[in-house]
This record gives sequence, structure tokens and C-alpha cells, in this order.
Amino acid sequence: MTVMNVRDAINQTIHEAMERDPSVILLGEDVAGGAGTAGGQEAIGGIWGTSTGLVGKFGPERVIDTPISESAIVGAAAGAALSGMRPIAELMFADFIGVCGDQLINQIAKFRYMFGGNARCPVVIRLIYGAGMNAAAQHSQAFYNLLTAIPGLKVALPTTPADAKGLMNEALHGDDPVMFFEHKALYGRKGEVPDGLHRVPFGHARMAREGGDVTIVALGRMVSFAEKAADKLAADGIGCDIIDPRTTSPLDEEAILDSVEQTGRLVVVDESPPRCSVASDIGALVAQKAFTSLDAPPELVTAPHTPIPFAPELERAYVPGPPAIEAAVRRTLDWG
Amino acid sequence: MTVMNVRDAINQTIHEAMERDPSVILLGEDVAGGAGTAGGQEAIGGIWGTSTGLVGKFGPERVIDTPISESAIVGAAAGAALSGMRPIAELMFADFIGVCGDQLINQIAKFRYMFGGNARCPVVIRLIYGAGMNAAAQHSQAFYNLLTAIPGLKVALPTTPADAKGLMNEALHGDDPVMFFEHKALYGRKGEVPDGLHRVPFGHARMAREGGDVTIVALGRMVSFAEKAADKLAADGIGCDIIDPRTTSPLDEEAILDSVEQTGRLVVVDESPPRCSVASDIGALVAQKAFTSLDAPPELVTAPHTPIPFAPELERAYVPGPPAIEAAVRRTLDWG
Amino acid sequence: MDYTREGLLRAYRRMATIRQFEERLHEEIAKGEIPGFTHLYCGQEAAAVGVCEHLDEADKIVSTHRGHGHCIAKGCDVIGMMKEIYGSREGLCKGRGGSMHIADTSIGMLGANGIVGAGAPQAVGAAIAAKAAGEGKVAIAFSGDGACNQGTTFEAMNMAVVIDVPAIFVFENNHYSEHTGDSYAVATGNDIASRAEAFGMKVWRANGSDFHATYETMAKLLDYVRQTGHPAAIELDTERFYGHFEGDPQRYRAKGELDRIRDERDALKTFRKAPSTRELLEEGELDAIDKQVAELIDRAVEEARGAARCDPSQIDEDVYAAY
Amino acid sequence: MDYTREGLLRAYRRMATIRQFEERLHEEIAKGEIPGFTHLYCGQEAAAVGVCEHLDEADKIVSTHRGHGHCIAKGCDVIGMMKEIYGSREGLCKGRGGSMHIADTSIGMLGANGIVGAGAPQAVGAAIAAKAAGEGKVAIAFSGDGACNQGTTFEAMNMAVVIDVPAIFVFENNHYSEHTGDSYAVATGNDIASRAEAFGMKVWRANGSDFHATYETMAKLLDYVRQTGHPAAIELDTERFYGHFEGDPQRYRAKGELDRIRDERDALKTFRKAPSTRELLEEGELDAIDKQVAELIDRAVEEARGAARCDPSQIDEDVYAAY
Ligand SMILES: Cc1ncc(C[n+]2csc(CCOP(=O)(O)OP(=O)(O)O)c2C)c(N)n1
Ligand SMILES: Cc1ncc(C[n+]2csc(CCOP(=O)(O)OP(=O)(O)O)c2C)c(N)n1
Ligand SMILES: [Mg+2]
Ligand SMILES: [Mg+2]
Repeated sequence: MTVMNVRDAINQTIHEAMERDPSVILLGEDVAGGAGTAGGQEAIGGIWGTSTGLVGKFGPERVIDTPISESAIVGAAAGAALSGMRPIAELMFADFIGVCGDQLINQIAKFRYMFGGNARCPVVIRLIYGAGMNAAAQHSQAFYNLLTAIPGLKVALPTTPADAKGLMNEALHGDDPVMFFEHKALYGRKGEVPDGLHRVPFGHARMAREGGDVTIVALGRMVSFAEKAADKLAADGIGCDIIDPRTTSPLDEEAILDSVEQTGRLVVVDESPPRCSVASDIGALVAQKAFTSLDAPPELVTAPHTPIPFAPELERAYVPGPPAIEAAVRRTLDWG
Repeated sequence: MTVMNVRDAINQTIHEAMERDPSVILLGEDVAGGAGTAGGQEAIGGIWGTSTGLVGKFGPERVIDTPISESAIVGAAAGAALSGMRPIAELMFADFIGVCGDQLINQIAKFRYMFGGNARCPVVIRLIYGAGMNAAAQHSQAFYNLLTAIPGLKVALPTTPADAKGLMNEALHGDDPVMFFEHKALYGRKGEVPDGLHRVPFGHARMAREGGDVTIVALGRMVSFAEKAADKLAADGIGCDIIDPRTTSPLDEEAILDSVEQTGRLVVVDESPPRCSVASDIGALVAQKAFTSLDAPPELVTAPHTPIPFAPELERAYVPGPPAIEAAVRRTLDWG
Repeated sequence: MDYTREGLLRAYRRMATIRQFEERLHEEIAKGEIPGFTHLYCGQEAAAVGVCEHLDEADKIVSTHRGHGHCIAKGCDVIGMMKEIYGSREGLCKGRGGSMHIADTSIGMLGANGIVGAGAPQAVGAAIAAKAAGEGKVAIAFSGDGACNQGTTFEAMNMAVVIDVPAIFVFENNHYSEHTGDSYAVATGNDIASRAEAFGMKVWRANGSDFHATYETMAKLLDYVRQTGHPAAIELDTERFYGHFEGDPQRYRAKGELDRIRDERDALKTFRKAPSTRELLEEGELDAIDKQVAELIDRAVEEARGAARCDPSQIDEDVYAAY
Repeated sequence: MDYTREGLLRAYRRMATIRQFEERLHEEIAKGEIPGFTHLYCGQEAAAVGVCEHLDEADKIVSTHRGHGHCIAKGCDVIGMMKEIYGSREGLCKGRGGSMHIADTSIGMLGANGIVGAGAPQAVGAAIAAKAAGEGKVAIAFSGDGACNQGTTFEAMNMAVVIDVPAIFVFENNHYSEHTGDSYAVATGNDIASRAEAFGMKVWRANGSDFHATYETMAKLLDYVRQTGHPAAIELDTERFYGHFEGDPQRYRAKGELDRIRDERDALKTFRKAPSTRELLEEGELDAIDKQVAELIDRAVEEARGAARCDPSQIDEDVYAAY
């Protein structure tokens, strides 16, 4: 075990994967940094600091700075994967899925199926997402719902350094395309990380906390906000189960349903706007499959149905926070 | 009133709009047809037959054949709209939203908001969608969920010729961007269409049938399948409310909740795969807002979590049909 | 160019197979036997075969919505293809892909593609793999005159030059994208190669309805790419004999255009007339191939008709390797 | 070129306003006063102003993530901009857009844009509107050397030529896209104009750090576009003085590069040295403008600091015109 933050856990995991497996390559804008400049490559190593040191060790043929051409980045990852490699492609901001959406939703998601199983496309697409930096409407979105909706893709959203490593390793060992969502505001979060080839299976939620009175399913950065809310509630003797699904596709339905069967109360916390969200997906799941267990209507704590505003006062109001979660928990307990 | 099919209703509505309003233009691939050929423009008039006759009447400056460049098509529509026009842009297949997603989700959806209300972007994007023609995984998808999820967009999916006209006219009179989904398998569907400037307000569902025992919310082509199922059920004395929301954003929550309050049973029928779908969205809505009324778990009848298969036997199994709807209704009535 | 008898016979057989495969599909579609959208490759045989005759299974190709010709030229099983197009469980893609999504990655055919322009970046990725393998292999993207206007195609060309990989962009200019003429939609009249050149690539041009011309030009191009590892492009001037999709009345064509094309630009006729063909082969040998191919296609249709249909219970197979 | 005193004074004032606006932002950001990501335009003043001095409010421009300069050059209210960047409710976009999303459609500024390459197709649409209006107006897309690799930019150029509209593609080549050099990412070394040319557009090139050079070349370009209605492109060679975004340590630059640029390629210094400036204006007049601008910027910062903050209750305003 080593204590490190999410950023370093991702960096280390990619380092180790590239050492272990020559078919792993990394491509994206400035992932080496400095290509074609006097300062030279490795001038930066990724604007998020997650690919520091890679180009120096593995060279520009494996750590590939690309032009600003997201469709070509993801498309190239797809073609390399169909040809036997394991590319990791970085979208500097998850918001750019609109630019390369076709390669995600019509190409890599569907090859295996359309080709009758006669193709494998094990790409890992790293999508840096989330609000909290006042980066406004086009650089802050939590688009995991749009990709969770697409059959053929897997979607991971680690919240701890250990899970960042474990889910990335799992992605790099599977044969399916993985959308790997990294929350910008979680990069600095520290925790213990197992050494070696730590893997976390997809579709297995992490019980972040057991409390027994209410089930909170929280996504990504929302897990820590749920924990804050739960601390407050604990002071009033209210115990929260906090479930971090870790992957939304596949989703660990069992963990959620088991908890709701005990608690009878569901709160889902999601940084996306409400419509066709993972929150609504889980809300509907529980309504369908734990109908008799539910003692109160599911509470969905989401962003509002608005683009993400720039002004700090508005962005703070946009992102679901501990007070909103706490209030939802109380509403569900007071219900009826 | 005139009897015509959906195809002709759309064609007529665009004709009338272009006559009435010089700022209305139409652009897309082959919307005139035959540009740069010996046969000449108007050789085709849109591969779906919805733009027949337009270029002859309004000329190639208003009925614009474009290169295969969906991002530029939607982007140009956006820029023209910001400059005071009312462009209608056609995506020959809704599946191509992946190719031009950014212009939809980060541009036209957000201008008004990001610019503090100091912009209007009244584009109508026509998206031809849906399975049923064995067009396989990349030409059959029902992607309205992905756009319903995006704040700033409105989403219409007419099922009758009258609504096709009414919703299109409404779109062309509003100041918001509208995603106008046209189901390929519904083009031939006939019905009475009011003459003149018929408008159907967004966010007002159509009660396709009143029955009182079960609430069926059906989307697009699924409305007619729900009607078939309801006919069968009626023979057994089971009465179905069938709600055609007509627009998923805004969604007529009231119509759905009112019906469920009466029936206590909800079946949602959606041609999309299940995850983060409009079906799950409505399921969660009802679980939240009509919790006490629900006598049985919501039933979501959707496509499976798979890409759309080519083989007719598989495509038939993919698309939710009357038997699946009927079974879901019976399950919800037999429940408990 | 030094041709061998075997090489020419093989090329002719491939072209004849494409031709007859497509002519037969045209008939069967008219009868209503075949579901879905089908785009026939007839008329462009020399392009696919002139390119692919230079390749082995480790070279990759990425195809388009009009993919049958590329598949056959790259060596896909013809009976498996026919079964696929009929929607059979025994099809090359288990009936799940159909005409627009035929692939066999085991022989370097990375897939037909229903999205215009999607393939070009994928070829860049396949070329990254080829470069990593270091054995002089290449990756080829077939694109049409319509696809050359899609942003992805431009991005792919630029990226191939920037990261310097052996990707080859083959533009089959059949002068139409659906019902739109190339002189309209390709801003530079109908010159696609010059666009590729503007990205700093070496480009070639050839008559894509003439096997020998395509094959010989590709030989030069491939020499260059295999030796330097740089990307390159070629524009092939060719024609499609049928509509954009089956059912297209082709009202955009000039009067007599189709007759002229069929007369003057038929790859099979042109092949027979070429000096090297006449020198090395007998007409009778080619006639015999035609007959063998006809038998193969008959058998393919017959087998496809009788082949196992898909079972709805298998609908969710192969969505994931593991889920 | 015949310059007027008024014209030159106005241009200088605009450039000085951009410069001081940005220098001041640089200071305030360092103090932590300003939220979000900010991309400073300093160094490129001559480009924005050399282009926009030819325009009136009916001409449209579409900008980039580095948009302050374009906004000021097109006539956006400077105090409103400052308030916007501070996130105030009184900002030009009510605090909802911030630095990357400033727009004022009422004066033909259709928006800064956080998505690289998104603006070019929008300019084509604005040019459709200009053509329909038939008054010789134009629509301009500003793009960087990085943006010229995005598929949308290529599509837009092609489409502008195909549908023949008065769209103008202004490429500001400041030689870096984030931390990547143009000699790497633009496949043709650092020649962007030749790409535009490959789409059949007439192209120009100019020194984008020199107002007079840019202005004079744009005069020719605009004569051509306004008269013919055809699209056109121009590549402006320029420099950015600060990092890609505020906080960027610029390790990719050569030693001494920034000093050299600031010394030799400063648009304001170059403006003062130009023969026509010396002929028509006194140094003192320009100094006076500098002072007036400094006062304006002081006032802008002061007002922005004191301006009303956003109220969370207003978060869902203006998502729709009606919902
Ligand atoms: C992204 C996208 N846009 C549009 C289409 C519809 N479409 C299919 S083929 C085609 C024309 C393609 O023309 P070209 O590239 O010249 O190929 P050809 O059909 O001539 O072989 C179009 C517009 C599509 N499949 N994908
Ligand atoms: C689609 C997209 N990809 C990547 C980015 C991240 N990004 C913002 S600016 C930039 C560099 C742009 O370079 P250039 O066009 O030269 O403009 P400059 O920054 O030099 O003004 C990048 C990569 C983005 N905002 N949008
Ligand atoms: Mg073509
Ligand atoms: Mg730049």
C-alpha cells in the first residue's frame, strides 16, 4: 500500500501498464506535451499531470501527441485496437464527446456486435469531467449518462485512488471499450493504493459507508458530498448506506437493491442534469425491482435542467452539495 | 381538414413555412437532390420524399444541398439562426448525431444561456430515426434520450400527420432549438390534418386513448403498437389510457401523473435501449411524484441493451411490440 | 510491370466474383429476397482489386457502406458474405451486421461502415499498429468522393502525416455521393488528390475502372509507403453501375450516361483488352473463370437461402466480451 | 493605403484597450480575483483590430476560447466584459458565460467559443444569412493554428466554397496550440493558408502582429469578398505573449523566445513605428490614448469588483425562450 492521490494513481497505473504490455499506447492532445517546440516533448506531460514522465520513458511512438482532432484521436484508437493494440486515448475534457461522438457510439461500441463477435476493440477512453472549476458550460459537464445509455460501452467513474488504479487495470485487461471518467476535482484526493497489479472488477459497487437507515447512491465526486451529509446526519442518529457504484455500465444492481430492501429509502446523487440521467435510471430501477421495499418515493438529487453557469455563485448552486443531500435524506425519512 | 400521410404533412408544412417566412431555409444532404449533376437539382427532393418540390419553388439558395459534412450542416444552421434566420437542417439519419453532436449539445443548446439571454437560435433539426427497415446498428437508432438529456434543447417526436404539422409549425414559431424526430416507419401513416397554420404547443401530451385501468406512455412508433396491445386487452375488458407525450422536452408531466393517479399502473414503451432512457426518466418521474398512487411497479418496455441487429428475426425481437406491451400491462395488473 | 499468369488470373477471378456477386444481389433484391439497405459496388471492381492484390492478411483495410467489393478483394469468404446479407445466423457476422457491416478482422478486413467518413481515422490507428509491428505493413482507408468532405477524413489525413504512419487513403471517385455530383460537393471541382496533397502527402491518380492502371500505380505508391513509412493517397476515377442504393431511380444521371459507362468503363472488358492480359492469358481461361464464379455465386445464394436463421434468443450475444 | 487620423486613432485605441485589458487581467488572475479558465489575447492585437476595423455591426464574427481581443475589436462593451469575467450578474452575459463565452449578437459578435473548431461552420451559416440579405456583408471565423486541424474547420471551408457564401476564415497562427508547436500539428509545416487554397479559396497572408499589414491585406480580401460573394481565407502570423491559459509555465518555448517576441513583434510598438502613423499622428496623442485606456480599465475593474453578484435563484433563467 502506498498513499497517493488520484492523479498519481492514474499516472502510475499507465506507467506500469506500458511497461508490462507493449501494445498499450497513449494518445491525445499534449499527453506528452511540447511536440514540435523548442522546449521539446515532455515539456508538460499532459495538462492534468496524469501522463507526466511517460514520453520520456516510452518515447513519442507510444505516447503520441496529436493535433486537435478528437474524432481522429478516438478513431485511431479504435483502428489500433481492432489491429491488436490496447490504446488509451485522452479527451482533455469529457465535454468533447460531442466532437467525436460517432467514433464512440457508432463505432467502438458496436464493432463486436455488428461483426458477429469477430472483432475486439479494447480501448480505454479517458474523459476528464465535472464542474467545480468555474470552467463554464462547455468544460464542466458530467456526460456519463450519455455513454451509459449506449450498449457496447462500459463506463467507469472511480472516486478513490485505489479504484482509479483498480478500474484502469481492469479496463486494460478486458476486451471491451471502457469510458473512463476522471473528475477534475478528485485528482488531488488522497488514499491508500495497493501495490502491484491491483484490479477492481466492473459492476461491483463499493460500500463507502454502512448505516442502515437510508440508501444513498452517489456518483463520482458526489460520493464525498454524500459522506459529508452523512456525517451531519449521523450526529442526529441517522445512518446512511453510501454506495459508490464505481461503474454505471455494468451497474451493480444487486448492491443497490439489497441496501434498499433494508432501508426502504433511496437517495441518488448525480452531478448531471435530471433528464435521462443515471439518477433517473437508478430511480426507475429501484421503483421496478424493489417496489415493495420502498417506504418513500426515491429522491433524485441532481443538477438542474440548465447548462453549467460560469459565476461561482451559480456553479455552486448548480452542483448538488451536502446540504441538498442532507435535505433529501430527511425528506425521505420524514415521508408519509 | 385534409387526409394525408406524415411525409406529406411535413412536406406541406415546410412549403407553407417557406412561403410565409423568407427567413426559413432548409439545408442538408440531397434535400434538393442532384446538385452538380446532369439530371439537375430537384432530381430527387430528399431521399425520404419530405422535401419534394421545395427547390423548384424556393431555389437552391433556400433549399441547400450540402456536402456530407454534418457538423458543418448543423453548425451553419446555428450560425444562420444567430444571424436572424430560421434554418431547418436535416440529418438523413438520426444516428448521425454522433458526427455533429458538438454543434447540438455544446453550441445550439447553450447559446442563449451562456450568452445571458442575448442570443436566439431557433433551428429545427430534423432527425430521421427508428428501426423497422433492417437498416442495422448505425441507421436505426432512437436517440431522443440523448438529446432529451441536454438542457437547452427541445425534443419533439410526432406520431400523427396532424402532430407532425402542428409541432413543426410550433417549432418554426418559437425561439428555441428543436430536435424534430421523424420515425421512418411512420412516414406512410395517414390521418386528418387541419388546414392553415395548425400549431401544437410543446409539453402537451395527446391522449391517444382513455381506458382507466392502466397508463401506457408510448413514444413515437410505439404509440401504434400500444394501441394494438390495447385493442387486445380491451377484448378482456381491460381499459388502457395511452399517452403520446409528443414532446419529451418539455415533458407533459401532469398528463402522465394525472393518469397514473387514476390507474395506479404505469407502462412506458420506448424504442431505445433501457439505460438512461426516456422510459427510465418517466419511470423515475412517476415513482417520485405519484408514489402513493402506484399500485404496482412501473413496467418499462424497451429495446434490449444491445446495438440494433440486422437480421429481420433479430430486429423484430429488438423492437418492443404489441405482445411485449400486452404482457407488461397484464403483469402490472396481476401484480401483488 | 511484370505480370504473372497466376496474378492476372487471380485478379480477374476476384473482379468477376465481385461483379457477379453484385449482379446477382441486384436480381435477388428486386425479388424482395434481401432485407435492409444495399449499396452495390458493380463498376468499381478494378479499384478494390487493383489495390488489394498488393496486400496480405497483415495489411489492413477499412471500408465503407459500399463494402462488398473491398471484402471480396481482401479475401472474405464469399458464401459467408452472402449468408450475412441474407441475414443468416451462419453469415460472416452471424447475421447481425448485414451488407453495411461486413468484417473479418482475422484477414485484415476491419469492416464496412455505415457512417460516411468513419473509416479514415481508423486506418490511421491500424497504421499505428503497423508501424509498431515494424514489418512494412500498411493500413488502407477506402473513401468515396462524398466521404472526402467529411471532417473525419481531413483529420485523418492530417494526423497520418503528423504522426507519420503508413496509412493510405484510397479515394474512389465514382462522381456521385448519393444524388449529388462531385463537381458540386468537392469544392475543388472533382479533384480530391490535391486536397490530400495539401496535407503534405505524396499522391497518385489512376483510372480506377482499369485494373492494370490501378494495380501499377498502387505498386509505386506501396513501394513508397512500405519503404518510407509515410502516408500517401491515391484518387481513382471510377463509376458505379447501379443506383446509390438499390431502388434509386438515378434521375440525376445524364441521358445515356449509364450506357456509355457500361460500354467504355467496364473493368472486366477493359481487363480483357489489356496488352498484358492478351499476352499472358487466353480468352477461354477467363470465360472458364466466369463460369466457375457463376457456380460459386449460385451456390452462395442457394446456401444463403437455406442457411439457419437467427434466433431471437441470441440477440444479446457479443455485445460485450464480458459484462 | 490611405489612412485617416481618426481611423488610426481608433485602431490604436482598440489595440491599446485589448492590451491593457489583458495585462490587467493577468495581474488580477495572479491575485486570485478571477474564477475559471482565462486565455489572454495579448500579442495578437493587430490581428483582431486589423480585421475588425473593416467591419460594421451587420458583419458578423465568430470567435474562439481566446476571444477577448475579438470582442473588444468588434465593439463589445469593455466594462460589461470585465464584469462578465468577474462573474457578475451585470456582465455582458449576466455572469453565465465568463471569459470563454462572451457574445453580443446585437453588434454581430456571435460568441467566443470553448470548443476548438466549433465556430467555423457557424460563420458559414452567418454568411448564408449575409448572402440572403444581399447587402455585401460578410461573416468571419477566427481560428487558431490548432483549430485548423479540427474536422469542422475543413468542412466549413469546403462548404463555404460549395454553397458560395461570403465567409472569411481568419487563421491566427500564434505557433502554438496549447503546448504543441504548429510545425508539428499542422501537417504542412506551419502553412495553413495553403490548406484553405486546396479548397479552391483565394487566400492571403499577412503579418498579424502588424496592424498596418493586416489591415491593408484585409482591405484587399474584403474588396474581393464583398464584390464577388465568394469565401476567402487569410493566415496571420502572430504571437501570444502569455501562456496558453493563465498559469501555464510555457516550458515549451525556446530560451529568450518571449523576450524576442515582446521586443520585435509587439503590435503596439510596431504601430507607433509605422510610416503612416508617424506621418499622421503625434506620439503624444497615442500616449494620451494609453492613459485614457488605463483609466477605462481601472474603472472596469473597479466596477466589476463592486458589481452585483449572481443570485442562485436565477440559475434557470434563459435556458429557453419559453418552456
Ligand atoms: C455521416 C453520414 N452521413 C450521411 C450518410 C448517408 N450516406 C450514405 S452513403 C452516402 C454517399 C457517400 O458518397 P461517396 O462517399 O461518394 O460513396 P459512394 O456512395 O459513391 O460509394 C451518404 C450521404 C451516412 N451514411 N453517414
Ligand atoms: C474540441 C476541443 N479540443 C480541445 C480543446 C482544448 N483546447 C483549448 S484551446 C486549445 C488550443 C487551441 O490552439 P489554437 O487553435 O492554436 O488557438 P490558441 O490557443 O493558440 O489561440 C486546446 C487544445 C478544446 N477546447 N476543444
Ligand atoms: Mg461517390
Ligand atoms: Mg495557436
